Amino acid sequence: MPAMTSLREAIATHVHDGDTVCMEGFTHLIPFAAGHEVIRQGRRDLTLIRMTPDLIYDQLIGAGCVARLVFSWGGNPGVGSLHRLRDAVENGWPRALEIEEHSHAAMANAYWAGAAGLPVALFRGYLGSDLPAVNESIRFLDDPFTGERLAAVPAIRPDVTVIHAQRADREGNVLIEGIVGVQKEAALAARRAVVVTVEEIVDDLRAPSHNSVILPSWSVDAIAEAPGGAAPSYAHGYYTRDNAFYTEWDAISRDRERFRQWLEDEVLGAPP
Amino acid sequence: MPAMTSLREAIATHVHDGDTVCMEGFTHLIPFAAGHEVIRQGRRDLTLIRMTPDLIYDQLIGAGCVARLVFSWGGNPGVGSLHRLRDAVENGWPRALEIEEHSHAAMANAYWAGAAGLPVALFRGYLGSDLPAVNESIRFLDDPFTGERLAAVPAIRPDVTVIHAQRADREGNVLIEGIVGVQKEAALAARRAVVVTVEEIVDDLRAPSHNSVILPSWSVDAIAEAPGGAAPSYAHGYYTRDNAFYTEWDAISRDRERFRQWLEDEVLGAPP
Amino acid sequence: MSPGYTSEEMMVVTAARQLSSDDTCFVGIGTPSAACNLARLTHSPGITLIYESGTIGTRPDVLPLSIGDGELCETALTTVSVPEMFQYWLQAGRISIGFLGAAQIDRFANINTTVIGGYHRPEVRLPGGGGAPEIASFCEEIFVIMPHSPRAMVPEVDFVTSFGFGSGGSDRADLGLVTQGPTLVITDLCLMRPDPETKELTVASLHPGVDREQVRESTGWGVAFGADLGETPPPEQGELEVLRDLMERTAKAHAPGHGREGEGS
Amino acid sequence: MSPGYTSEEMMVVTAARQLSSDDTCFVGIGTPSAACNLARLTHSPGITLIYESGTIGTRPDVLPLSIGDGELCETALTTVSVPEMFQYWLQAGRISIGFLGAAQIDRFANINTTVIGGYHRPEVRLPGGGGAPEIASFCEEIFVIMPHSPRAMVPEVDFVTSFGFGSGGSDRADLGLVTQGPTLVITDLCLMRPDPETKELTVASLHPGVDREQVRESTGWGVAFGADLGETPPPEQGELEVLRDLMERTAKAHAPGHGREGEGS
Repeated sequence: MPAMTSLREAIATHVHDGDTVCMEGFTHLIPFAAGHEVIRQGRRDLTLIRMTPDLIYDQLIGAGCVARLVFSWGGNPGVGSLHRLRDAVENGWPRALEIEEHSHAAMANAYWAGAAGLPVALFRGYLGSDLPAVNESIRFLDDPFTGERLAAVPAIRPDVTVIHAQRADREGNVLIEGIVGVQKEAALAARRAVVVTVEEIVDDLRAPSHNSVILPSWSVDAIAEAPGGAAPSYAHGYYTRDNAFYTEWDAISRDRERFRQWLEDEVLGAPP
Repeated sequence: MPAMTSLREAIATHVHDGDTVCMEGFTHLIPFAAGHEVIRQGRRDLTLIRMTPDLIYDQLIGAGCVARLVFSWGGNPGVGSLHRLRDAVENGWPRALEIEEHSHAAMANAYWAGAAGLPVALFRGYLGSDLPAVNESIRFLDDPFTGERLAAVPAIRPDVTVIHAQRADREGNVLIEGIVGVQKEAALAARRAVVVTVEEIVDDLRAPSHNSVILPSWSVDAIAEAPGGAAPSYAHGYYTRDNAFYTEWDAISRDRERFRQWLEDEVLGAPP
Repeated sequence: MSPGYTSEEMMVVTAARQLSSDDTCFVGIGTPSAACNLARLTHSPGITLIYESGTIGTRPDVLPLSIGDGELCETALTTVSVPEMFQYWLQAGRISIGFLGAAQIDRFANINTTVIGGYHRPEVRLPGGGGAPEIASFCEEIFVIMPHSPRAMVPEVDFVTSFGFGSGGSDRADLGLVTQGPTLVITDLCLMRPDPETKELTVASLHPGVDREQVRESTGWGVAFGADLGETPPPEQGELEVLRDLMERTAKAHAPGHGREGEGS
Repeated sequence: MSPGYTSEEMMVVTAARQLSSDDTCFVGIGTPSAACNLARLTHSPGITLIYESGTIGTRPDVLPLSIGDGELCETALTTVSVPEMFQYWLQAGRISIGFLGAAQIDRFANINTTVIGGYHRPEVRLPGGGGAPEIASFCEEIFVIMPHSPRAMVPEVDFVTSFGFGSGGSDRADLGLVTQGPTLVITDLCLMRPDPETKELTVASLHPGVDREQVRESTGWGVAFGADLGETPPPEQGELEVLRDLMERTAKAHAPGHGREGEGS
């Protein structure tokens, strides 16, 4: 049974300086509230893993929390660049950022392998791409039956996974619905802890189907109620994506000073 | 869009002598009606693949349709042996039966690889077991990152997969609910054709969730309405398992003559 | 004098007592299923029961006859696909206790459920491994439940379906396995545990009314008895009542002609 | 004289016309999404649209702004996990058409969306590959949509994110790829197709009002023109109306302050 706790307590207990952390959510259910709490608690030297870094990782990078980023698509969806990510990669501001770059297929398979307790993910991929030349965690091996050359990447096994979900029941079982992304895999791949923020904690999980995507309570370490915790991304059934903020972020993040001010006003100075 | 057709037509069109066929269903939704139609049409020299052969494969083997069986657990669940399978293995009656034997984990992974278009499934398994010594399609290879020794089996890629599902809509989309087994994987692994029998064809699929297990119409080749088509196994939401018949089968199948009579009365002489 | 319970009840109650609310059990049909549900209905209401058909956290009102009864799905927290069950849940090491039966087990707890005799011309063709080879490798501990007989408890199994301790000693760790393997064998005569060093199955306690000679005669190797050999505590009345209620409900539900309706869809 | 449509509309309509009801398309945000939905709303109502967020058979009423808008899920036949999308649907070769954009494309249709300049000290750090490397390998055909400019259409890309035809000829087949690769490049000036032998991108048709010189000036290599060079048919009024309605609905739905409610749960 997970600890039913505050967001502040959940992050303080489970996310430490130097950790490897996955905060996942494929456009949907991105754990913004939890990411902001990591910034407020001043975590440093994190390795962050995420297929699509999105605004939340741009903010963590700009706030100086991140030493290393593992990702496969680093843009502001439908808008353009992640300027804090670019500033870190191109200019080392506010600190140098090491990157490990994959394709989506590689990361999806690596999460899958992590969830499945396999050390490695084997897939068809990276054929003819230059990515294997700049990422030494991409290798190839031959299928022992057909001889086909297959790509191999190590399983993703973060110290901590942080996700946002629609709801949890009072036993700590968690329901994820709609675009479920890689959240279940990211949670099951965690070595040390799984932190889940939810829109609400309820008596009845109201799972729509026998086959709903559910994390059993014993696979989760901490649950914190955080209504609106995925905004400006969205929580299906609760609220929609704040597309205007995604657009606005382009201007905020382009300028270091404006970003710093935003961070001060909206994150550091805001209550969890 | 699949052909919406009769069971007779679906089997005649897609299941040929010498084919490799998967009829899947993990206790639930076993395609008995379709299996009986294969017997009636007198198919021969089939390679049948199925994790748990169950009564349906016992009947196909006893009827002389099968040259080769790939399986991982060949019993009558909760009752005992599959006597027709044993008679074929132990005495070559009504014909010799070649077997390829795996563990559930191996077959589940091999179906998964087949569905994923991978030639091989890599998993942790078969450690210390004698099965690799008697099954040359089990090999081992070393993870290029950690050096861990992993088991490898070829993907399952049948010519034809036959499954039973709760319902299809008039476009040919198929819904599977409850204990979903490996049916989706078996269907997606088929090289040539996917045949689905359903309890009913409906205007509205009534999928309970955005994340329901659904085979899109364009991944299916033929759909035949076959109410009760999973009996004596069950169809969740429609009818329950006929446990008494599973018990009764033990006596029917122990005796070659009694089995032949049963086959005559209940399958060969029965309309599709 | 009859002890007031059957040897099957003795096995079930003994197995149930080994479990706690913290356990996640990979449950097989029959005695393991009875034991796990008895534990759930008595001292371990929080126990998580997982059946290889994909049902997680299931709380059946009656025992299933097959590993994939509708009852298991209807009362489960969620039901996943069979590949997911073997990949995300078993292989990843999330199960604390796996129950296995055996046609044969040997002195080093290797299990045979494949063939009696040679593989290619068997005397008896058994159902085969099913989930067992990987259950034996990836559950933290394995409990084996089986009746005690010299034909079943053999010096060396005809075929290793599921690896226990190999030839004993460090064989298991040498294979790269990090789980404990078969830590407990529950028979109708006694409890056996592997010797901490040699890994040979050793009698840990005798069931009430059973003596050493009976166990010796029923074991196919020169079986050793633990230094602190005790008597297995007999079932208590409360346990027997809950178990018998469960079995009665189960028999009634599965009686021919008694259709338990699937839920409406 | 204005042609009565924009160059963006020309690209979208031209792309839509390449599609049919039998296609299963892996759809990207922006022009590809507009083209695929225009095809669905006009001549190809049966087309299957798949977005990498996991939505299969989606029929959005308005275009999504992100690859994972709730609208995509609400109108989909079903939504699967992202690993399943890449494993069962893309890698297994079930998608007929994949759309890709490009910051750079070269004469052999190799695509760069990673960096301009060197990888380790880039002049411009682009978003990266995302799904593109495997989309390029496993969809039966790839359509590339991008504006035409000499900075974008280069002799050789700075970084091969997604493989097209390598150095041309049989390079693609030699890698073991059985799919056709980029069969069509749609720009604001023309359509380009790979030469059947050399695989060099060759102009197949010029958009209305565009001449060869314009294309030559906008292409970073000495671009060749097909022998049967024609004019790309302009958008028809009916197509433009459906497209403009779609874009208007989309703009309205995504206007700030206009909350589209998620469905009740």
